[in-house]
Amino acid sequence: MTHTALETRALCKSFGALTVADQIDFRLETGIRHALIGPNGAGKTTFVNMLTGRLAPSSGQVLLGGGDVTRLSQEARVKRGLGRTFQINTLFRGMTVLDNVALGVAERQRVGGRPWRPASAYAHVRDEAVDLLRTFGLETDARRRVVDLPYGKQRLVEIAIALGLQPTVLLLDEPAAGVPSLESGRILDALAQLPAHIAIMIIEHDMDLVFRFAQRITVLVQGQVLREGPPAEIADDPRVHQAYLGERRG
Amino acid sequence: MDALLSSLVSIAFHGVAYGMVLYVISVGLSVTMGLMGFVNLAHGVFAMAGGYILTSSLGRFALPFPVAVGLAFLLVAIGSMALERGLYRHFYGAGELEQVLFTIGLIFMAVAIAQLVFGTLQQPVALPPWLKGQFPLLGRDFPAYRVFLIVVSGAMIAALWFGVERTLWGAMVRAAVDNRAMAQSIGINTRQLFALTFALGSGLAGLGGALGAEIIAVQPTYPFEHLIYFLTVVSVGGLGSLRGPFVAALFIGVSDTACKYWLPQFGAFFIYAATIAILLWRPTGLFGTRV
Amino acid sequence: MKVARILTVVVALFSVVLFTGHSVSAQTVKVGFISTYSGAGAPQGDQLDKGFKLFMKLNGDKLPPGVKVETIVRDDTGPNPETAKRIAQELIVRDKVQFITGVLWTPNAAAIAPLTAEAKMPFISANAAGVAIPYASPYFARVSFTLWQACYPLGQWSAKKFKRVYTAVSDFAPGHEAEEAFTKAFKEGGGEIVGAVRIPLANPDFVPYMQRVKDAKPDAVFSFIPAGKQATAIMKAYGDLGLDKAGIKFIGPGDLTTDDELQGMGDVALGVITAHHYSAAGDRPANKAFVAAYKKEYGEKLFPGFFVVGAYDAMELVFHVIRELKGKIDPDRAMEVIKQYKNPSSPRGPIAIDPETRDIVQNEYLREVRRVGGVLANVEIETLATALKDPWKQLHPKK
Amino acid sequence: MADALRLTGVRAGYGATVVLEDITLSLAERGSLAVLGRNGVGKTTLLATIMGHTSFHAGSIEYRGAEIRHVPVYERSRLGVGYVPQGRDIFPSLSLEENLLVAARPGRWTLERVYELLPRLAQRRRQMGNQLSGGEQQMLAIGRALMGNPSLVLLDEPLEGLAPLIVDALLKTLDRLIREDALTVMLVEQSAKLALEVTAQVVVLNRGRIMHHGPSAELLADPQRLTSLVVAS
Amino acid sequence: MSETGYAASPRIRWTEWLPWLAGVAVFFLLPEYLLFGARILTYILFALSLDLIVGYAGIVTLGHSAFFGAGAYVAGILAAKVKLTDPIVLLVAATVAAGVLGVTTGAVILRTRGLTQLMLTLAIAALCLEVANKATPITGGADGLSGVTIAPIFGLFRFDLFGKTAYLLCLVTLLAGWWLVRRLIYSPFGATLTGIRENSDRMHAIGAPVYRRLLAVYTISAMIAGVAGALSTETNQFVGLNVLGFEPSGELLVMLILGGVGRLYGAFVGPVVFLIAQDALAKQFPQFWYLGIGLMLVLVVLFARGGLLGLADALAARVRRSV
Repeated sequence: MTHTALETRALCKSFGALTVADQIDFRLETGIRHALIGPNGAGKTTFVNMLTGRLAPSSGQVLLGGGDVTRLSQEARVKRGLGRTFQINTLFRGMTVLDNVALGVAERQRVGGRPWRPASAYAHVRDEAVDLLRTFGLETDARRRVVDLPYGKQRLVEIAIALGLQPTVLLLDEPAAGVPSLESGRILDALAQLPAHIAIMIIEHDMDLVFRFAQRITVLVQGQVLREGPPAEIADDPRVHQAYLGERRG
Repeated sequence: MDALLSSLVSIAFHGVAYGMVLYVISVGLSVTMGLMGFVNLAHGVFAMAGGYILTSSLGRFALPFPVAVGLAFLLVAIGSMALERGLYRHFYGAGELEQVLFTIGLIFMAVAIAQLVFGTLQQPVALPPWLKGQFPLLGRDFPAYRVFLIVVSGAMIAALWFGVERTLWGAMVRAAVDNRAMAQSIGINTRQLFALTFALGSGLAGLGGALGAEIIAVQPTYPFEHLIYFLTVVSVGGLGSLRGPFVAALFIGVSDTACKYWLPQFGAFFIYAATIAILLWRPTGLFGTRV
Repeated sequence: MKVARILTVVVALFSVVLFTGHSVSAQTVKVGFISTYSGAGAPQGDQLDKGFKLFMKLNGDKLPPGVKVETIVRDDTGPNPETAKRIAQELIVRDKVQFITGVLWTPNAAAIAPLTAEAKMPFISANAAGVAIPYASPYFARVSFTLWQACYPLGQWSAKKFKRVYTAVSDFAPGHEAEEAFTKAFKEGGGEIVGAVRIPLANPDFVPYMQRVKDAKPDAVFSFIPAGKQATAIMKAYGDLGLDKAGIKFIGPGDLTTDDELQGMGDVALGVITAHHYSAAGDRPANKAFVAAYKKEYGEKLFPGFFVVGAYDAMELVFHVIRELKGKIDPDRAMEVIKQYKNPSSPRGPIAIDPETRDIVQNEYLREVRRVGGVLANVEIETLATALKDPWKQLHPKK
Repeated sequence: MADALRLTGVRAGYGATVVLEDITLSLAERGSLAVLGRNGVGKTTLLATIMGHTSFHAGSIEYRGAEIRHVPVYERSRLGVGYVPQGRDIFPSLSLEENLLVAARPGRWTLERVYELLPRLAQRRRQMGNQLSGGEQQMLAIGRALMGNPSLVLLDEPLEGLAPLIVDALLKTLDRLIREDALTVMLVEQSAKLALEVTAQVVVLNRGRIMHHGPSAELLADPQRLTSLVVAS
Repeated sequence: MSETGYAASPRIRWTEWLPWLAGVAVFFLLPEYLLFGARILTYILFALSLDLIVGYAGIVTLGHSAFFGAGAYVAGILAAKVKLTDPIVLLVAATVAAGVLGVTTGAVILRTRGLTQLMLTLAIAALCLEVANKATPITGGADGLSGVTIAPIFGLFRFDLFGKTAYLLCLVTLLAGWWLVRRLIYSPFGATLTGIRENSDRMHAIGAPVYRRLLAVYTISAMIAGVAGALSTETNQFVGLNVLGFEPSGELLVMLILGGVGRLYGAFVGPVVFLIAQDALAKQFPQFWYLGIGLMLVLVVLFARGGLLGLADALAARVRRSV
């Protein structure tokens, strides 16, 4: 029996007269790699922002692990197991790689607000962060500041931070965006190594990556779910082709 | 009843005169902050400079009043352009803290320079005879200069609004405020436009400082003392808007006057409380769209 | 860790700056002069400074042989008692001065006074007029004035001229004193106060207040506003609103129409009636010489106001003590000399120190602003009181 | 004759992020080029780079034989590069007519001609930019680009989200511009077939690199290849 | 730069004891300067509190004097009007009062950003000033609050004319404040503050309660500023209206920037240099003093954004490279 990790029910969002999310029903099963694709302006970013709680939906529900989180803050959702990466690097640029990851780990371990003992005394936080860096081959960069890192590695740090939260659901927003092709192999390797029990939703334009990685695909067009299914079906669906190739209807 | 009516008329009249001056001084700040995202705490320096130019042209050089006002605008605009080229532009990309510190530094320097050049005394405004005395209107006497102030500021504001709302130059400015990158894409040299707009805004501050020298006394600590009023006008009104600061300036002018008239024991308490309340209610100001 | 090196340097600097010495010969008398050189009160402070410097220039060498005077000037940055107290303390402890003088602002002097009591430091106010300050320190003496000295006689005089008066004063201790003194005398004389407003000290625009006065239609408005831009501003408001044309007379202590600010006020000031102890237009020979010396030093167009005279006379008193004691300053002996001080030819006329209260004894003149030789002047039209002691202290003797 | 546009070894992106790598292409005067590829492959970035909105890391951009990589955006516009950006970027606080007028530069295209070409705009000339429908905004964006009398127009998904009728009208316009008006056009379009129909040349991007460069007709005639290039295998 | 975070050693380096050595040395070597020294120490504590929010949490404020003033007035009013004169009790009372003011105003201003936030800090300080100005019976209004007498510390150490007691009290309080701030910035809490300054979006995304953390640090900072205010009251035995003005806030920012923001010891270096320079220059050239500060500020922001300590670091780095 599969278990639904993340679900939306009739999720809508309008800005004035403009509807950017229209009755989106979406299910992300536990342990599944699920890709969200769609042409530009399809509403992917809006959808993700509603999932994470940056944006309040106009109507509809967001359920995380079966519980309604529609009204919860970003922080509360993270505490319930929702992790994410950003399309554009959103790192603590002036801090070290280690601290970037440790900040997240500390929040998860509920020690982020401890004001008295030195941070370095929380060895379990640091060790966990170092372990994470090791999985991504970043251990030698631990003491470097993020801003001094090549872009590809920065993207890895982004993923490492999210993993440090030990999410049950991980939203990866274009993890390979902007990475020079030479370095992108690394990202793919890292994605392949992500723990199997995490439900992963990946928003990605790179179809190679999507078809290599995803077990299911949802196609979003103009704020609506156009199609949902396994990659093989999606690849053959004429409507998807149409959405991408722009064959004229009628 | 009559007394109440008469006091209402007094308050409205003086409040509007004060508000108009505040607006002419502050509107440039609203535009530069909105257009360039620059927290220019030193805006009052331009107003003070305008005031000094007016008082010295009238006093020391005995120039005619209109010429003095024109000079206040022109010299401040030119001076501000030099400052913009020389200093301000280094801070366009910088953080808020840097801009705040830089402009506070400018204020400190301006205060010291004003003290060295003009001394610490308040500068007298030698008004021409036709602006002195009272002006009878509807059976009441109004101070002639304040009537003049309202009329001239009103005309200035109308001209400014016409310029921004109805001319091609205004359309270009609005385009640059709306979307700087796109404005460049259609061939607008935004940097130059900013420099000119900055000069215009500062020039207006100079003009406001000159016209308002009778109401807001010209002396070296001017930029410090009135900073909060200028900032309040801008932040309550909303950045990058023309209408917002106008409403805010009139609101401040009238309510400040009313407080002094009726509740002198409360001082400026009401203004600050109202400012805080408005900013909490609408963080982007009454007519603003962004912070 | 570079912080180390930096801190070392800082500490070194600290020490160097602090150690650079004060090698003072035994015969040098150190006088601390506190005034306001920055901030909103700087114009008045500048006047005080001019009086001080003028005295030093004209009389700085009138000392017994072998005695030298070293003056240490400090800036209290305005009506800023905390700073004033701090720098007075520093003058006493660090600079080891033997006199403190200057001090523009009453709150500042009030903050300094207790300190001088503790340190036994002769403290001569060149301006601060707060009426109760002498009670705070037995080492305090004053050569300036009190507002009661000006406003009480003015109230008595006004009661004979006006029936209804509106009072508008600045909302701080001197303003309250002026209001109280005038009101008391005016009411005793049978007048009616039709309204009273206290105006915040930091106030850019007086028009709303004066409009209120105008709407109340009194015979006169009595006002105390600190001399300087505030007084000029209220005068403007008075003229702009046409109170003069409405037949409302403007009266007050001399702070309203100080001789230096008067030219900036313009013709609205004509006819304003004030009571004060000094006018640059006074025709005493000592004053004429004083004004001439001032103009020679600072420019033909400038007039010395009461600040200048206050500072000048304060230094005169300090030098008098130094001369009497031959440069060997003992606080208690100094106070004895001060209590006996009399100067028949101050620019303001004869002055003396009241040995009881250590406050000034002087004449009060009623003046009217008139145009004299093309410039505005406070013309003394009447001597309201001669050898007047502070009326408040007569009413409130120290128990 | 010099090419209208020639890119050589261009590497560009946003800040440190590299989006385009080693882009080399050329476009003849009066030529037309479709830029295809899936989402996020760098099509928009390519146009933005030509316009000067991105961080340029390496390579060169020649416009009519002159290097313009250091020329500021507004100068490129004045040199004759017109831009219809993806989000249309109409100025919301300007009226429709002002939106056109701020871009005006002397030449054959005038307010009258634009209104003649796009009569719908003439009817709405007094509306503010933010009161226009999507289709109107799109037409306005094109009209605005024309007002600058460009010799090269960069069109980024000009048909996106438009009703079929309007698409037809716009396509006709586009066609006319390319054939009659001596314009050089670079067109990014989601609808590959539409784009290929109206252009002479095509490049297909993938992950910021050029995968394919050739005549449009050829690719249009080979649907299989088109699908493999543009969708996925 | 003092490096913090999960890999940083929190051990106090020997160099960090130097300021305290200097502080003690001054007490014995420069007895005439103790009042001045007390003032410097007070300002260091005040600057430290500002550094916590400006340097570490990245909140720009123009109204920090509100808390200094609150502490100063509460201590002063209790001493002058309520006759509660024990200096330690007053310090505690001031801390609590400033903390309450900090948490209530922080709850409001931390919901906003940018210019609005800047404006709110300014308006709140202006409001406090206006209240103090108008509540003449309690605060003394524009005349200042006089009649403040402070009892000897523990009934033993009288506040003397030379400021010996005041100096030591300031030194010990500063030591406590420094210890507290140092612990804070080395703790996980401190690391999250830096995180919020660097990227508050990301802090939200890792599940950190950003607003609560900011409110916490804002309140702590307010409390420390309040202590500094109370120290100033106890040293001066007087409270003037100007403690709440815009100028102390502005000057404090100048001191902090001059020393170096977000580096703990910037708050030490800045006030020392600034106040000594002020003391030396303002005496010699009172009229030029403002010009000097203004110029210094512009130059620091233009050329030395790390302040004096940053400059020293850069110099040291260059020297090391050339060797």
